[in-house]
Amino acid sequence: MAKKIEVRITSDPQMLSVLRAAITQVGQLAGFAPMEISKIVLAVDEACSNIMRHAYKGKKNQPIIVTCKLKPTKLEIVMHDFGNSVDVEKIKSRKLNDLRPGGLGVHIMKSIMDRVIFKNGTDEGNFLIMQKALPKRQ
Amino acid sequence: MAKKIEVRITSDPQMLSVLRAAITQVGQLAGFAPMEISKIVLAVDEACSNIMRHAYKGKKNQPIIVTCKLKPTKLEIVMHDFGNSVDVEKIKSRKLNDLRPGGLGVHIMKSIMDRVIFKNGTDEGNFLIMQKALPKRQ
Amino acid sequence: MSLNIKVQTKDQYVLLNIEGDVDLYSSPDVREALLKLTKKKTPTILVNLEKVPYMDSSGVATLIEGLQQCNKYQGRFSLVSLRDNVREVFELTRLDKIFEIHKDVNEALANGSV
Amino acid sequence: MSLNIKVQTKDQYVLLNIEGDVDLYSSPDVREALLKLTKKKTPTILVNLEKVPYMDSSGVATLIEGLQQCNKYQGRFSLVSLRDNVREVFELTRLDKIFEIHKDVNEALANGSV
Ligand SMILES: Nc1ncnc2c1ncn2[C@@H]1O[C@H](COP(=O)(O)OP(=O)(O)O)[C@@H](O)[C@H]1O
Ligand SMILES: Nc1ncnc2c1ncn2[C@@H]1O[C@H](COP(=O)(O)OP(=O)(O)O)[C@@H](O)[C@H]1O
Repeated sequence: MAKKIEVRITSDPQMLSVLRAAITQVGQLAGFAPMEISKIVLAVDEACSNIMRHAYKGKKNQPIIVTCKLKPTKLEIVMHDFGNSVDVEKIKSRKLNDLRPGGLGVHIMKSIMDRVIFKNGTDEGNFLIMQKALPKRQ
Repeated sequence: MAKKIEVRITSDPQMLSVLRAAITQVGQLAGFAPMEISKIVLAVDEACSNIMRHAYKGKKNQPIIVTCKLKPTKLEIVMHDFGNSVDVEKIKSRKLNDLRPGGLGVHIMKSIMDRVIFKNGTDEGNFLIMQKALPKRQ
Repeated sequence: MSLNIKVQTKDQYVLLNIEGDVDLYSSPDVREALLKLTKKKTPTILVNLEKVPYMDSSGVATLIEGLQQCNKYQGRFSLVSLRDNVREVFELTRLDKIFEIHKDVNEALANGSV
Repeated sequence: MSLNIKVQTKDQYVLLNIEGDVDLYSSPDVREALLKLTKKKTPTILVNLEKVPYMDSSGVATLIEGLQQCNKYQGRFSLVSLRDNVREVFELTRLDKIFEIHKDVNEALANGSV
């Protein structure tokens, strides 16, 4: 009986604010504390920005489907796109001591979420699955 | 080149806060003033509450699809459900001087949006189309 | 997330403080709190909406019910400290004519037959 | 909606006030404003993030670029008044070690070689 919320946007950076607002509320429904919510929002925003920049190479009218599932013990967020698929091995964060603009997104996603799984180049497109354990109830 | 945003929720009243957050941002993208945004959010919330209560009769895991289209001169929001379809003629607001709890939602929707069109009982379910002219650019 | 409702009992009135969005999900909580007060025939109920950023018609319907219950025993029922967009819901439904609405508790106390 | 950027030129420093979310959509505006200042070799740039409720890595990348440009002419580049969640982005990426970060303009002025 997982609760499910899906947000479908186009690959236009203007849409990120809509996605962030929705994810903020999802985080509240899931019972996360405010700072945790804002980190989850950041992880989703980074994943979505990467799809816009890398999978769709800046094209603005391509579909991105973000599905949030509130499972009994965890929040799962799946990002789905139909863009350019990169070898999963190549998607990695740079060393943090290499100071240059860029290369931070994947590192951020991985340090915030418990699991970050790329399933690129499937018949139905690219999937990015992010999971985070729900906070313990008091 | 309309911008399109779709939010798919289940018919659980807890989901209304997610929808409201997304619509608030859509209203911002469309360029509406804060009070207008909060009225548009109210109209969508009322429409969605009615689907939960009347079309799905309180069942919580049924799909509701809310599609927002930012067209050149107007914002169009379409609510789509697969529930009980009521004769469109029967969906009307009560007289406002009849003081009882209930019967306000349709009146609110109609007084906020420029057009409110019910298309119930189609092969693909029920549709409610709401349109509002964009504010004039300064 | 969920609504926070606090009842403050003063000498001359009871203040019902609501904190959070009042919608189809949360209005049953408001209803419960209100009916508890009207069942006891609380003579003066002031509903403090200062911390309600959002209310839809299910919230309004709940307040109509509270008002009606209160009217039955000739109690006083008043809404105070509405935010602009919440006030707008009452204006859209012309219920601003039916409810006693004050800008804050002090105005309600100064103006009413408390 | 879109970002609001204001440049205040003081005797001893230039304050870049940013208002709004800095993300993939809006960070190009920050970049433009910053590079305008570094091109003029502005000796001290304080970036005021007090009114930035949200920043993602595209914003951070833009600030790295500003810092690097500033370093080229030995200018001073400092971030002030970060909200907790924005500070967190710098901590997650360990860039809080690389940027000069102060709790407000006064602290930046007191601590720096302005
Ligand atoms: N959704 C994606 N599709 C294709 N390639 C991606 C995607 N996300 C990340 N990448 C690749 O992984 C690299 C690291 O991503 P990231 O850490 O976000 O840094 P940046 O995007 O700033 O380079 C990117 O440069 C890109 O080559
Ligand atoms: N989505 C819907 N599906 C079926 N019936 C509806 C729907 N929306 C409204 N109705 C009908 O129209 C009436 C008026 O709706 P409304 O003005 O929202 O008041 P209320 O729902 O409080 O009765 C409802 O009582 C219901 O019979």
